[in-house]
Amino acid sequence: MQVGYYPGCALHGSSNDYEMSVRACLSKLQIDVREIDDWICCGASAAHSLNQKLSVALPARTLGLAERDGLNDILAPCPMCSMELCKAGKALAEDPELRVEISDIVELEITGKSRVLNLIQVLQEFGVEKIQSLATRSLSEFKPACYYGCLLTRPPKVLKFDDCEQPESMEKILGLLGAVPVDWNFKTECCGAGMTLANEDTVLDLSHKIISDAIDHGANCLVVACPMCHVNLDMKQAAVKERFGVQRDMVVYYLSDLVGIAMGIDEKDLGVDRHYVVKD
Amino acid sequence: MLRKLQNTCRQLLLEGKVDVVIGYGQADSESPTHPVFITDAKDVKKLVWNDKCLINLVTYLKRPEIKSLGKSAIVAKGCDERAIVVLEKESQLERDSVFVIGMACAGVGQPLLPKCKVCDAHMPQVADIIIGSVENPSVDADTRYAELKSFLKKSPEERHKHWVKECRRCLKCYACRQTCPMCYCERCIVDVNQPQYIDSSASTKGNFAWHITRAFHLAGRCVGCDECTRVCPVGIDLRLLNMSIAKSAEQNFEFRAGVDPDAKPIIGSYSEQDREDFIR
Amino acid sequence: MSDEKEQFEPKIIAYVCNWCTYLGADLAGTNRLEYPANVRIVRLPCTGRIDFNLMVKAFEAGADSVLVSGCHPGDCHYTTGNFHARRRWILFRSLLDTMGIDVDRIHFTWISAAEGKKWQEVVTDITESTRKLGPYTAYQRVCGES
Amino acid sequence: MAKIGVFTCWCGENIAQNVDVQHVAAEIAKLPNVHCSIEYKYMCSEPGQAMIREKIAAEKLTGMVIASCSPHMHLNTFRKAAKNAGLNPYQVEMANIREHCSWVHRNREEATLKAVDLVKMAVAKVRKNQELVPIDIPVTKRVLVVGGGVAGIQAALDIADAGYEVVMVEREPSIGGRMAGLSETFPTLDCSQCILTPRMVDIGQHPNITLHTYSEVAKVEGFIGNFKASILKKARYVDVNTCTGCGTCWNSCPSKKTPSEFDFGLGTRTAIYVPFPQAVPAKPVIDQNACIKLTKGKCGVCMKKCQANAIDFDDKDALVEEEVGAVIVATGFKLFQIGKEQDLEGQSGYGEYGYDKYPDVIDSLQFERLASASGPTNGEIRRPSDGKVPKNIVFISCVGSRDNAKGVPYCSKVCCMYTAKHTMLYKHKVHDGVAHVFYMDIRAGGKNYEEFVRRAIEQDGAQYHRGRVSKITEKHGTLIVRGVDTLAGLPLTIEADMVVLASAIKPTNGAQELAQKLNVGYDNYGFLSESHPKLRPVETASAGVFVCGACQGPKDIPESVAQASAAAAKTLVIFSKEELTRDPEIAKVNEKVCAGCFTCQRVCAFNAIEQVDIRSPNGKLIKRIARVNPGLCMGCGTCVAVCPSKSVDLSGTTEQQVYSMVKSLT
Repeated sequence: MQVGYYPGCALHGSSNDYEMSVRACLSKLQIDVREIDDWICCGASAAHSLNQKLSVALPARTLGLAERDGLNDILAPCPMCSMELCKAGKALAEDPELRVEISDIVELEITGKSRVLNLIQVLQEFGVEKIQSLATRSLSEFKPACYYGCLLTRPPKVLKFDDCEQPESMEKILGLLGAVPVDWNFKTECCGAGMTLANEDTVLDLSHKIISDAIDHGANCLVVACPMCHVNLDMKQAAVKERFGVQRDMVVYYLSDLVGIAMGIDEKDLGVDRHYVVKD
Repeated sequence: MLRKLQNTCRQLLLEGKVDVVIGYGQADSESPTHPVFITDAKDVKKLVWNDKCLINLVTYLKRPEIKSLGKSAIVAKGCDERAIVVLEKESQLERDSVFVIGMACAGVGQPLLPKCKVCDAHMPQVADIIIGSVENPSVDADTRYAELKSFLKKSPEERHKHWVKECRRCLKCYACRQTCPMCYCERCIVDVNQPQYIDSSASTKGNFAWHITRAFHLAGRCVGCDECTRVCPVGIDLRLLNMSIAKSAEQNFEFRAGVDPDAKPIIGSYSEQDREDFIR
Repeated sequence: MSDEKEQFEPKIIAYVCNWCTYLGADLAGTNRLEYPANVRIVRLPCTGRIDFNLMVKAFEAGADSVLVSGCHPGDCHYTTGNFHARRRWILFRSLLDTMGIDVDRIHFTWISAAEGKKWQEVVTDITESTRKLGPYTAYQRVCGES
Repeated sequence: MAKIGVFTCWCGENIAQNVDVQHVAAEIAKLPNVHCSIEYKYMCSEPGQAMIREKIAAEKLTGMVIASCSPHMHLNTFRKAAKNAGLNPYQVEMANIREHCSWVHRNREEATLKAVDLVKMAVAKVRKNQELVPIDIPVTKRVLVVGGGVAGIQAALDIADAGYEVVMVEREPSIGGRMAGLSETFPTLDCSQCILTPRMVDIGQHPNITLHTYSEVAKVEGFIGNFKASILKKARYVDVNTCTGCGTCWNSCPSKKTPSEFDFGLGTRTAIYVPFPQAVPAKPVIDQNACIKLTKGKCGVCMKKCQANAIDFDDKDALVEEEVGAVIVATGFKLFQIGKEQDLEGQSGYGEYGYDKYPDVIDSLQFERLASASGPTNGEIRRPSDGKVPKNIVFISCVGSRDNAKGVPYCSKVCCMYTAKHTMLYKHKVHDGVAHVFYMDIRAGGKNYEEFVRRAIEQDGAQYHRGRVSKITEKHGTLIVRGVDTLAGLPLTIEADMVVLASAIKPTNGAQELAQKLNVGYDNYGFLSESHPKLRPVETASAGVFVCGACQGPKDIPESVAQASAAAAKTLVIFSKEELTRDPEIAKVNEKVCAGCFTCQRVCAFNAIEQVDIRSPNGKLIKRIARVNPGLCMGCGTCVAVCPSKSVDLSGTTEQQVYSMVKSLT
């Protein structure tokens, strides 16, 4: 299986541990990961508030590059990126005039047909059973609270991925690998990502709610598939602890971490040791 | 192909699967083909298959004298076959009372008939057996109606003049009607005189009305076999009229007569979304 | 020629449905809405009843314009008659266009029982536009020949 | 040789002012077949009509034209006049020289010219008129009522009391419908069963009513006055006639685990059961999926215990035929599925409310059962998870309703009222409890409705919050309801013990299929369509079929009952005559020339066209042709327009007539 790979800014910066994890995991699965040559920013939180065309053009160019290189499936491990790419793809596929105009702007022929996938979808595509067959150890000691955050399933009309309020795809994968995911409430609540710098109080409050609900429901770790979520839940956990006292440390894994661990990849190679909160 | 055709027909007749085979016969390789109606297995040698097989034999299926012969097998090209679909839709024949011998056909006539140049039915679709095999080209609508398009380049006045001229030449022989597989009315409207819909005296007026009527009565039914034009003794190109409605049907209702056996006939169905930009 | 045009009074034949447009025309009367006297109404139950042959016949009868009018979509007294009619008109117009018959002389409208005003406007407009077009000599010539 | 009389009216000055009526009369007199042409001040006046009658008799007229006002005004007047004088009323035509001429043209010359044309056209037409006689259709004075809820019950009793036979079909083992499951009803708080069950008993005992419960309509053929319905009676395994309803069987049935449909899964029932104590008929059915005997072959306790030998394990589904003259559809409603699964394209559920996830999040009908004295908790409000009495309860209205995102744009109409009722019932039972309501608007239009809601708020202290709930989560067995109070402009979180969702109202399962069988239309949401929203509210596109109750749109009990009585009245109109008289101005097929393409059948909006086989004496099929059913044809003539050979024609507006009119303008 071959996928085009769109790291986006996060995975090449603050969250390069995520990239390590994803790459290690996918190479173990012998998925041929082709980073899209000359990719640019997806526009994420900024573009759409500045200029509607720009917010389509930026991701559209990346889509165009992928099509140019004959990459039908694109993996964007950052939900923000995958959402932006999907949104652009949908817009282009539905509006021929826009397609022409944008293609002209970015100087690339874009049909908007290439599929954009998040990490979970790629694993599903590859086949959980196959992953299972490659697994060397059971994840039975892990009681993860799978945290999807705000963008992995939303907006549902654009992403058409899982149930946007009660998603279960991560639980399914980890369950099959022997983990014991807990049923909890905050799967799709906001962690405050957008405000990480602007308004830390909110972030800490929200993150605290998420972490403590996970603990309340018997989780011994959190699993995410979003760099932003990871920053807020992992990096800020100390601050949360300081502000609200209470809870015990919760290791925050990327989905690829646990899948990798199940397949016997060394935690170092997955970059788990580079998290702020580590298993003691 | 010919041998396979003859053997198939022999089989059908011997096994009593059919009572008559409607096919092409030919006096000698130079002369044009003519329809043959074979009821005795011994005569299957009379059948021919070559690029002189122009006639749309389907027109004989609607004839009572043929029906009275019993279950029939018919030799049909991909284009002819469409007429069977329409006749069935209009309950003019029971599909299982006819054994359709579909002939793979890359085009007939020397030079190639105009319809063959834009034909996308080289391979039969609904036939009970298909003899031979050729590529089925895909033809876009623009190509399909190219001739009409160029005719419509003329001004309305010129077009009107053109048809007046043609109608002056029309002999009212009604060969166009007789040969049309879709014209099966027991009493044609042109033969009604209470009221007189169409002036049947030798007047341009009557001819004009006749050709409007003939064409429109084929709305959503004409499969474009062009037999009307081929048999016209004075060579009036009636295809333009048939085409103009066919084109409109395809443009406005994504409908092509006889192509999709499951499609609703356009006369007799409607959509609330049908265009009405021309209605005040 | 020009001043002959000025005197020219177009003949307009209107096929209208009994439940909407005919009543709309009635309303125009009740409200005394004046309009040119060139139109001759043929009352039919429903636009669904109006066949293309009738339009051809109207021209043979010397009409310079034909008006076909019925209930707005969804208001058909017989629920779907006008939908079926609309579909036939779409196809018929393309045929007429190919035959070079002046489609500006065939008018389709939806006029409800409440739209007396619209009836007045439509008839006035059609009369005037036809006056400009002049008599439909092209077709009348066809009819003249034998 | 036609003898036509033409009568031109002055309408006082109305016509005469702008039209030279004498000139018109004189011009028309010149036309062939015109036997007499007369103008007069007021044709519609009694002297005017008298003159017309005299002329018809004296001149032996075979047809006449009245040149006056719109036929919509006076055609019937003059047809009557003709009839009284012995002339077939369909030999009368009118030329509208008032509304279409004198009133809209000021130029007298032009107007007169036009008037002459209009009368010429009418004369041309009447020449071709034929004598028509109204068509009589026999009527079976018997009605089929589909659905045994409060609407069906009302309609059935009204008609039965009027002395006509009623056949009632109910899908469930007992009649009663949704109302039988309700606790108290707004705005009076009288007990639902107390008012309904007597009516149910009346149905069961009425001499004019045949009741088919546990049955469905399989097929309906025919047309107004002459329907034939085949009804599928599902195997009940209990002989209703011998069964005494003593109850020994269901009290001794060992299979007790089946969730009760009547209690929406809040209680259980046995395999042989009556859905609820007051059921009509009070005879049980055996659930073949739950019965141990029918599934595993052993047991049969009920059979052994039954004194009346009413149990029959070999019972089979059976079809019964019923002939009726009219059909009333009263199939009622179901609730919008709050969970993820939807049966309608474009609708989606509420994952955020955790309806499938948390047992204490229930829908409004389930709450009705909890509040009902005969319910699974005997009327005590206890939450499903642990039977605890909820001290904090949240009601959410508009769950589905008015939510385009979920694909239900319409208002379900009754939720505001029953939610207010729910808060009251709750407070009356749990005095120290608090009832919260999240709402979008309070829609309490109706007699004593607004007052009722005020009472819930002011006297019973229901806490109303104007806003939506974004999510329901759970913590240590408590439901965390997070929403917003838009009036306070603040987010609002309530820790609740139980949540009740006022789910949108949808037509019941199978309503569309039934509609198709009856050729009745329905909207995008499956609600059956009335033929006119204002003037024909219970009639449908298919003559003789009527709708009432929630199958036509969300409705409360009073409305459903009122509509049911309306449907009954409409049915009684049909039954009031020995024969139905239908207008003869309908389509007719010339079977000699019909080629049987059946385009006419495809365009007919009234299913009035049938396929008929013409056979030779020895039964050989000669041809299949179209035939018009005079009971169904409404005379639109669309079939005529699409018939290529003009083998079908429309009496009263024949091709002959129309073409003569056009020709007269040449």
